[in-house]
Parts: sequence; structure tokens; C-alpha cells
Amino acid sequence: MAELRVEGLTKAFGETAVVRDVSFTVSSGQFFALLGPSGSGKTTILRMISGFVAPDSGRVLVDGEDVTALAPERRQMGVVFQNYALFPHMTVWHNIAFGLDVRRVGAADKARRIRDALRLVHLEGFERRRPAELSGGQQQRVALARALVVEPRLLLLDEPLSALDARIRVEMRAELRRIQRESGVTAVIVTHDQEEAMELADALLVLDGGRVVQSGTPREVYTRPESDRVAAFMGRTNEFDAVVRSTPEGLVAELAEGVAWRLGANAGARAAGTGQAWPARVAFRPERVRLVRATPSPAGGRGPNVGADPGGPEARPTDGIILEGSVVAVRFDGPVSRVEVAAGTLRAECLVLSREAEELSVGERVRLWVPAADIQVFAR
Amino acid sequence: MAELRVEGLTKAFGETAVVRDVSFTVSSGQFFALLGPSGSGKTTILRMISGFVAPDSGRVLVDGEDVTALAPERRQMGVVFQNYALFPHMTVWHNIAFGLDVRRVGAADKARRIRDALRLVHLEGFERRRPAELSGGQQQRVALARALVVEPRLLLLDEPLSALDARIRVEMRAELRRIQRESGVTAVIVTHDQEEAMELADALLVLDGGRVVQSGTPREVYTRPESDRVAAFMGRTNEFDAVVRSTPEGLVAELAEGVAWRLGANAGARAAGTGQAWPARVAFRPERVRLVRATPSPAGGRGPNVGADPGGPEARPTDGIILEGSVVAVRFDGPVSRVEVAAGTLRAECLVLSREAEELSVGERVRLWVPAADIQVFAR
Amino acid sequence: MNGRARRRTWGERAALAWTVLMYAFFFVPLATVALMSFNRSSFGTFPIVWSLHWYHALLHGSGLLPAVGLSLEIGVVVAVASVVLGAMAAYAMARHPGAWTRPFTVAFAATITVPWIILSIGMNIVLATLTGQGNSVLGLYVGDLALSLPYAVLVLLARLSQLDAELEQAARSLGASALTAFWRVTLPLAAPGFLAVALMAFIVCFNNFIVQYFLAPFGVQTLPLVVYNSIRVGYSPDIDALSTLLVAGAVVMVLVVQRLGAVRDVVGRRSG
Amino acid sequence: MNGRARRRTWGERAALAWTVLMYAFFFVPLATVALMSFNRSSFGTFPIVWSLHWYHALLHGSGLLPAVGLSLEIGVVVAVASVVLGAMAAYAMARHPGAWTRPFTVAFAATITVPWIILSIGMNIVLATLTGQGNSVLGLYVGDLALSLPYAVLVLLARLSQLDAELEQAARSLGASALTAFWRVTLPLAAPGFLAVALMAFIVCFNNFIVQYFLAPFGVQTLPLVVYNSIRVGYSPDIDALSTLLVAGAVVMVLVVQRLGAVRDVVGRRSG
Repeated sequence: MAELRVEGLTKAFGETAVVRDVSFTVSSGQFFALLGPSGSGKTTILRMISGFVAPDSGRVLVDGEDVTALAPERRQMGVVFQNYALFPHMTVWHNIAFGLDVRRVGAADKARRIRDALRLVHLEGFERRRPAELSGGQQQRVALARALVVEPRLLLLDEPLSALDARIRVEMRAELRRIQRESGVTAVIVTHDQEEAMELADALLVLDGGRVVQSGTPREVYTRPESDRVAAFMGRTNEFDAVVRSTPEGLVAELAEGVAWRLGANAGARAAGTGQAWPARVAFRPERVRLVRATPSPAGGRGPNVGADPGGPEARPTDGIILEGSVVAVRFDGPVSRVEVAAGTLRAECLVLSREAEELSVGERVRLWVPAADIQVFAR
Repeated sequence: MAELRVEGLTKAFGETAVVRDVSFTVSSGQFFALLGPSGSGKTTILRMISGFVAPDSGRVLVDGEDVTALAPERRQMGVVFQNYALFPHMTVWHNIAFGLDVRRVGAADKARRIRDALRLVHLEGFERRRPAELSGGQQQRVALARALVVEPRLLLLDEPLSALDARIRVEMRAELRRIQRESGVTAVIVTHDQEEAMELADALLVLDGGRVVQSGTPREVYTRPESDRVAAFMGRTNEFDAVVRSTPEGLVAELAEGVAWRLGANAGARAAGTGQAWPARVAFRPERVRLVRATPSPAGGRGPNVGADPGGPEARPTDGIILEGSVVAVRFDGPVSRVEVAAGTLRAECLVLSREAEELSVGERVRLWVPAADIQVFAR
Repeated sequence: MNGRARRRTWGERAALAWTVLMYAFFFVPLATVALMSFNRSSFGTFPIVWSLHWYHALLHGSGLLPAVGLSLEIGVVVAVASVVLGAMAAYAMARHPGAWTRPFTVAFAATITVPWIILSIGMNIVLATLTGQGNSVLGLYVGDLALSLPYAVLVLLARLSQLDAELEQAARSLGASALTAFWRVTLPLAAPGFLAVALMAFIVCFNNFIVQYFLAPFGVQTLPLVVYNSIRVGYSPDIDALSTLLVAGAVVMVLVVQRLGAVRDVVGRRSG
Repeated sequence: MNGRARRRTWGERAALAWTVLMYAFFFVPLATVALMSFNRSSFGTFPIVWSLHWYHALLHGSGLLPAVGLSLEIGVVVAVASVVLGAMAAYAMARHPGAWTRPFTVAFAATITVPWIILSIGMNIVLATLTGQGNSVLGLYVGDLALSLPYAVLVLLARLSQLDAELEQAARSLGASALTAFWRVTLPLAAPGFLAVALMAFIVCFNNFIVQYFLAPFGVQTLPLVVYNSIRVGYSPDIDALSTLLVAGAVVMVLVVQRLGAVRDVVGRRSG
């Protein structure tokens, strides 16, 4: 249990700047994720925290103590590697005992702590196995037990689940969360998988090109991304190019298709345009759409009726996004289904629970509404 | 474009029966999935179809023609391997050209077909690269182009996405589906990932221990699993042990907790018990739960009020499952959130869209309802 | 990617110094030979009088060049034979492994540990029994081949075993026969292994003085034999000249092989 | 997993037959030697009169056993030295790779291709310059070590390079110093490589007659030297007896090494 503070970490390999001025704080007992695509510098940050890479500048502080110059073995950090890095010539017992042996822990205390660690990761009875005799998930549990048995101040996890099968990975996420909760250790995980980060972490940092592009709780970053890149990285999204205009009624987005939407006041905060009108990207998540069946329009074959009231030479803005169109496809994804709707040339994806999607059929006319509060606006 | 028929395939390696009497039919142009955990025999089935493993008994028919005794090179099946199996000493162009060279296709025709294949997999401009210079996703596209350029009668895919990163894998699923649609080839995919199978396949077969345990469309298998193993394999589920009783009003499930639920008539079909009462497992999927906020009960602190009308010496069965309890946890998973509800000693997980979960808070009292039609009953 | 590499500990410096020392240990003798080959003196005396005299002597009148020719000829024949015969055995073992593969591998490995001098005695006896005379030109070839074949089989077996069998299957699923798949996929990918085997066979032919001594008929002089004889009779610096040329040739050969990626097969580096 | 293996094509049968033939080719001479060692006749004449006479002669009175002792002694010393010195160099190269690593590797590989007879001449000259005499017992050790060290460095480099550096990092994150991590993790995992190197050094010491011939002082007899001398003087079947024992010893040694998993290091099989 310790607080980690990282201040202005910077690292270049040769000419290539890999990490640029990264700072963040992980409070005691928190599960913190460094999330980013490959090449975003997240693993290098973890390796600077663990001491295997020396930063060009910046500091790493644990409970206020500067450990930047300390050798890895003196930092008291448990590290779990992507490929587990279990000692293949030792049994499970001796793998876990390694850190205690190095610390010269007495035999009775050692045996008790190893048994506690095995119980924590649900591997009682596997003491005499060798790593090669275990499944990937079991190996990862041993790696966790080995790192935790020495009661490290920090637990560092480097893509710990990416070598596992899809099914095991999802199971191990819950296990990892439980083990971190039960041990109470402060943990930092590096991952490229936003689902993993959202499921595991109390707080996360999104990295891109070695820089922090956003940080916050998973919910904050998912629902209020600060750029369209972050929005797309965190999950599926619908995006439209528009011109955003400041009007007395608030911000209004006008699309080339002749539609106008009135956006929430808060949306303007991230639309860093200047003057009266600026190009922007309007986005909303598929699950934010309220989808209802439209009563069949009396003049049936007249083509899609875009917007609530499209008539007149100038489109009157609607409150939030309102689209009327027809269902193009319903894709069954198990618990949820994705409904693709075409409204004129605009296309939008909606996410609904599968039991609700069962009532929809392809070709059916539907009305979509996204409240202003659920719309994101990014400057182009 | 061809129809594949597999009849009574059986294979043992040494003493171990790996595939036991497996039969299925894939109609022309269909995308078919063999889904099962590792060791379920799915890869061996694929290798018997492709001709690399000879079956102990059974037949493989393509468009009615028995190919069981044919050498692999005479079956005209394109195979995509888990690790791509691209020829490392050849460029992308020559990898794709290989099958055409062997067939002695003329130069002009060959170049045209290779260009078409590259366009199909969106890899124009990569002709001169070598496999080692490509990303995993690109390598898999080359493997697809190489298999498709010879216009095979069948496309066989052996866990084609499992070597890819989580994000790329999800992208490649859509690509794979598009490529199969555009080429119109009959495809068989082997996978252990039920999400992958559901997203890709028109029809699938669930294997366990070398046997077919269920087959049907993804939606059928997901919503109407024939055993609790299949139910759990296809996705998250809530399960309760109960005694099922035949009553004049239909089947009724009685739980040890003193609750009774009236089940739909169709539920009895799979509850293969005999006599008047038999032990069973009652299950429902988290997204099938209708969750509403309960009005606070007037006698606040009296403990959870299980069932709609629990009073009296014998619980009167409710129509479908009705539980009243309180929210224990709300787990944010991006588009959806998982709400854990405790009703007495019973615990249930509900899946709701995140925007709906935002209105819920931990400790709040809620009422769950699962209609009889959404309940699955399995004999214990 | 290890940024700490720049700060070397004392232990690491010592290890580096050792590496350099060991090279000295090996290259000083070779450099000395090269130096002497350019010295006009017949007895390696100082000061050095620079001259190409011994290279001239090597080209005209010394019996060394024909011996180099014969050794090269034996080397090429044995190298080709090792590759072809070794590949056939290794392919059979790699693609059809069974209960017999393991004892065969052990047996081949064991033959590597048998002292050459003992093997040469045995071969002399066998050849004497079969052909009536223990020493013959054929025996020279056979003897050298017998030494290099176990290496050839084991190296090629290793190379072929690590080649993904799925590559051949991919080729066959694309319509290639087993033979075409081998020819167009397996063979090119195993090429560095073949090169390594050829190189090793060549080296064996230049090293096994003892086998050649026991098997060569009178008057047939391979390089090791003629060098041995001429030194017994009286050391002459034209051997230095020859040695220098051979070492230069060896370095060029290794550079070529290194380019072609076969060094790792000779020394067992993982190629994954 | 290939169910088609049972149906063998003609090509595969031919390859199998070749494998068997090649073994014959190698083992017939060894079997012949073994046979002769049990024959009472001094000249290998038939019919065979079974006898342990030559084993008795080997133990009493022949000069062979002391030579075996000396060769074993040299072998052990050179093997240990190769492992220790080779490991230091290889560790430096594996953990601190830089621009210098590649040329060094090429240089070591090149030394393997230099004919031993040329190397022995160079070493004789250097030793004569340094110690005043070209032939000495020290020279024997140094000469054998010079031949086995390049193999040692290259094999250990390959072994250490394929050891995951993360294993050492895992050990250090658990509180072990760099030295402890090397001692408790790297060393045990590289052990098969060490064994392979020791075995190779041993084999080199039993094979390089030529280096020993040029470096051994008068009266110091290693096994290759004494066998060579005794055959020049007159062939005697006690050498057959010795050969048989040595071959048996070699087989036992290889079986032990095989058990310990080091054969793949000798022959370069991938260990992944």
C-alpha cells in the first residue's frame, strides 16, 4: 500500500522520443491503468517505474520518496510480465518462495506466507507443479502470487492478460480485480485493450505517441472524451462532420445534409473553435441513442424524412439529435444487438439490448433521439 | 461456392478418441463456425476436411462428391492457418501467386487475379513486401488473399484471429465477414471464442469432448441452449438450483430459499426429468432481466422482500421470475453496465445500457422481472 | 531497449576485457603466421624484411598448391555428398518421427564423440577387408564423409524440425504436390542449414589429418598431409604464405555465410 | 498428429533405407574394431578366437592407459576453462550487445574454419617466442583451449541470447541483486549449454592430434599421439580394446547428456 507519483518522465531511445513529459499520481490502494495503442510509450513508463529503464528526465516517487536512482531490486515493486517470466526450472512453490528466500525470511513465516499467497490466487495443491505443467491462466496466477508474496509497495502489470485465450482473459480480469482488492495493493496495469482497462481500473491514463492525451475514471474518459481519437479508441462511436455556430439559443451544429441540431451548452467547452462558426465533428455513442418505432408516415414511399421538421428553406435546429430513418441491418452480438439506421445519406449505429432488438425488423421505420447532453463536439 | 457435407467423422489418436461421430452440413455460401473449448476436437475436424488428417471413419462430401480419400492438394480448399503460414522467403505477390503458378495460370490472367485478390483484402501497394515486414493483421489478409485467389470450393479458417491483438481482432472480424460476403465462398471457421463465432457465422456447431452438443444459428444457440454447459459457454448467465414440479398451471420451479416461479410451457421441453418433480437448474441471461426501481417499502429496515408475495406457509408461484432486492454493485463496462442485485441469499446479475445504469445507485431497492419465455430450465 | 546498459558495472567491464583477451589469444598466432609470410628470412628472424618472396615460392615449385587442390576437391565432393545424403536422412526423421528417431539421434550424437583416430583405425580395417587395401583414394573420400555425415544429419534435422510443417501444408492446400511443396517451400527455407552443413564438411576435410594419414595411399598428398610432412622435414615460410591465404579465405567464406544467415545453424543460435 | 504418416510413399521408404545405410557406414568400422578386440589373433585373422587377452594386455604393460589419463586430464581442464572463459565472454556479448558484437561473432565463427594444422604452426611460433620453446605441457593445454573456445563462446552466446532477459528482471524485481539473479536463474537455465560446451571441448581434445603433435614436448604422450606412434611402429589389438572401451564410454556420455537435454545445444536444435 503506497502512493505512486510520477513527475515529468521523459525518455528517448536514440533519436526517437518514446515518452514525453508524463506525470500522474496513483493513490494508495488504487488500480490504475496506462492505456494506449502499441508504440504509445506505456510499457516504457512501466519499465521506468520498475527501474529497468532509466528516464532521461523526471522522477518516480513512492510515498514521497524519490526512487528514480534506485536499482530495481531495491524498489520493492512486484512486476507481472506479459509472458509471466516464471522460472521454468523451479516448482510453483519455489517460484513463489524466491523473493522470500532473497529476503532471508524464516522457514515457518515463509511457508505461511506462500500458503496465503496460493490461497489468494486459488492455486492450493499446485505447489509441486512446474510452470510448463500449468495452463496460461494458472501461470499468470503464479506470477501474481510470486509478485504479491513479498508484499510489494506497488504491483506493476505489463499487459498481463494479452497472452491468454479470449475466454480465459475475460475470466482472469475478474480474478485480477478480486486479487487486487483482497491484497489491497496499489496496482498499475499497462494495456492496449480499453475493455480491460475499463473493467479493471479505478482510474486510467490514455497515452498516444508518448504523451498523456486524457486521464480520469473509465466512465469519465468513455463518456466525455476530449478528442475524437480518444472517443474512437475507447469504443464505437457515430461521427458526423458539421459546422458549429454560436447562436443566442446556444451552440447549433449544421450538417451538409441540411440538418441542424441544438447542442448542450457544455458541449462548447471542448469545441475549441473561434468566432461565430467553426468546423467540428459531432459524435455520439451507439448506446446513447433512444430508438423508437416511428408510426408509418402517411405518404409511404416519399423517402426518408430527415430531421423532425425539415421543411422550409432553412432547417430549424432540433433539441439534440433527432433522426428518422429505416433499419438497414440488425446485428446480433449476444446480450446486445447493433441496429444500423439510414436516414437519407446519414448512417447511424444504435446499440440496444437483444431482447429489444427482437422487436425490430430490417426496413422498419424508426426514430432516433440523442439528448444534447450525450453529444460530443470536437474541433476539426 | 460449394456445399459441404460431413458424415459421421470419427478420429482417435492412439487410445484417445478426439472426434466422435460428427455430422453436419454447410450450405453453399454459408459462413459456418465450429465452436468449442480447446481439446474439443474442432481443429481435428477441420484438418480432416482439408485432408491433412485421415478420419478413422466417416466421409467428407463436397457438392455430393466424396473427397475423403483425396490428397489435400486435389481438394481445392483454401486453408488459413492460425499463424498464417505465409511463405517467409516470398513477397506478398509471390505468396498469392503460388497457387496460380502451381495451376499454371497464364501470366495475364494471373496478374489480374492477384490484383483482384489484393483489392479484396485492401492490400494494394503491398505486393513487394515480405511477410516479416507486415503487421499481424496484414499477414492474415495476405493469407486470406492467397487462399481465395485460387477460387477454392471451400475456405477453411483455423482460429485465424487468435494470434492478433484484442483491438485488431475485433476489426478483422468485420473484415473477414466482408471478404467472405464479397467473394461468396463457403467458409468454415474454427474458434474457441463465442463472440467471434456469433459475430461471424450464419450457423454454428458447439463441440465438447469431440461430440456435437448443439447446432443452429448463433441466436438460437445463444438464446435456447440445450444444456447449462452450452449456456455458460455462450455467455454470462444467472443460474439457480431448483426443484421443478408439474402442476396444472404448467411447470413451477421451487427454490430452497422458499421462492416459486411459474415457468413457460416450452421450458419443459429441455427439462428431461421424469415424474412429478425433479431437480433442475433454472437460468436466465443478465440482459433478459427487466429492472425497475422499487418504491421504497414502508417498513424500511425489514430486510429484503423476496418474491412478489412471499407471505403464507407456501410460496405462491409468480409468473416468470420476480425478485425484489437491492443493488450491490454497478460495474461500468462502457456501452453496458452490469448491475448486481441481492435478494435475500439470491444474487442475480442484470445487464443494462450504461445510460440507464447511471440512474441507479448502490443500495437502492429494485424489482427484477424475467418473463417465463426468457427462462431456461436444465435437468440436473 | 535497456537504458541502463550505459552504466557498466565492474563485473561487466571485466567480462568485456576477457572477450578481447580471448580474441588476442586466438588471433595473435594467426597474425604471427601472416607476419612471417611477408618476411624474407627463412627462419622468422627479426628485423622483418618485407617481401612477397614466399608467396612467389608458393606459386612456383612448392608442392603445396596441388595439395590444396586435392583438399579442395575432397572438400567439395564431401560437402555435396553430406548435404544430399544428410538431407535425405534428416527429412525422413523430421517428417516421419517415430520410436526409432530418438535412438538414431542419440547414436549419431555418440559418433561425434568417438575420437577420430579410433574411427580411422576401424575404417582402415574395414576398407582393407572390403577392397583388399586399407589405403586408397576412395577411402579418403569415404573417411572424410563418415566424419562429416553425423554433423550433417543432426544440423539438418534441427533445421527441418523447426520449419513449420504448416508451411508445407499451406503449399499443398494451394494445389502443390508433396514434391513441389518440398522443392518450392521447404528447400529454400532450409538452405542456410545446407550451407552450414557444407561449410562444416569442408572444415572437417581440412582438419582431420589423422583420418587422411591412415587412409591416403602413398604419394597422395592432401593439405594437412603435405604441411605435416614439410614441417617434419624442415619448416619453410611458404607454409606461412599458404596459411595466410587460407585464413583470409576462411574469413571471406564466413562473411558470405553470415550474410546468408547460416552461421546460426553452425553454432546453434535459435533462428525464431 | 499426422494420420497419413502410416501410408509411406516410395520416396519416404528410400529415405528411411538411406538413414539405415548411413548408420551402417559409420558403425561397421566401430563394430569391426570391437570384434577384433575380442579376437586372440594379433593380426585380426579369422576364425575369431574369443578372448579378453587384449583387454588384459591394455591393463598391464601397454603404454596406452597413462596416455588416456593425460588426455582425460587435459580434456577436463580444457572443458572447465572453456566453460568459464566462454561463459564470461558470451554473457558480456548477450547482455550488452552493441556495434562490436556482430564483428566479434563473425571473427569467432571464422576461427572455426581455419585449418587446425595452420593454427598449430602459429601457436608453435608464438609459444617459442614467448617461452623460448615451442613445445611444452602448458602449450598442449593452451593449444587445445584455443581450438575449443570459439565453439564455447558461440554456443553459450546462442544459449544465453535465447534465455528471456525478463527472467533476470523478474528475479531482480523480487529483490535479488544482479549477481544473485545470474546465479539462481540464468546459470541453472544455461546449464545444458555449459554441458554441451564441456562435451565439445572434451571431443576437441581427443581429436586434434595435429595440434598436440606440434605442441607436445618429447616424451609427453596424449592418447592421439600414443595411438599414432604405436600404429606407426606396428599395429597391436590392444588399441582395439582401448577403442572399444572409449566408444562405449562415448555412448554412455551421450546418453547422460541427452537425458540432461544438452544434445540440442551441441547440434543446434531449437529448444523452444
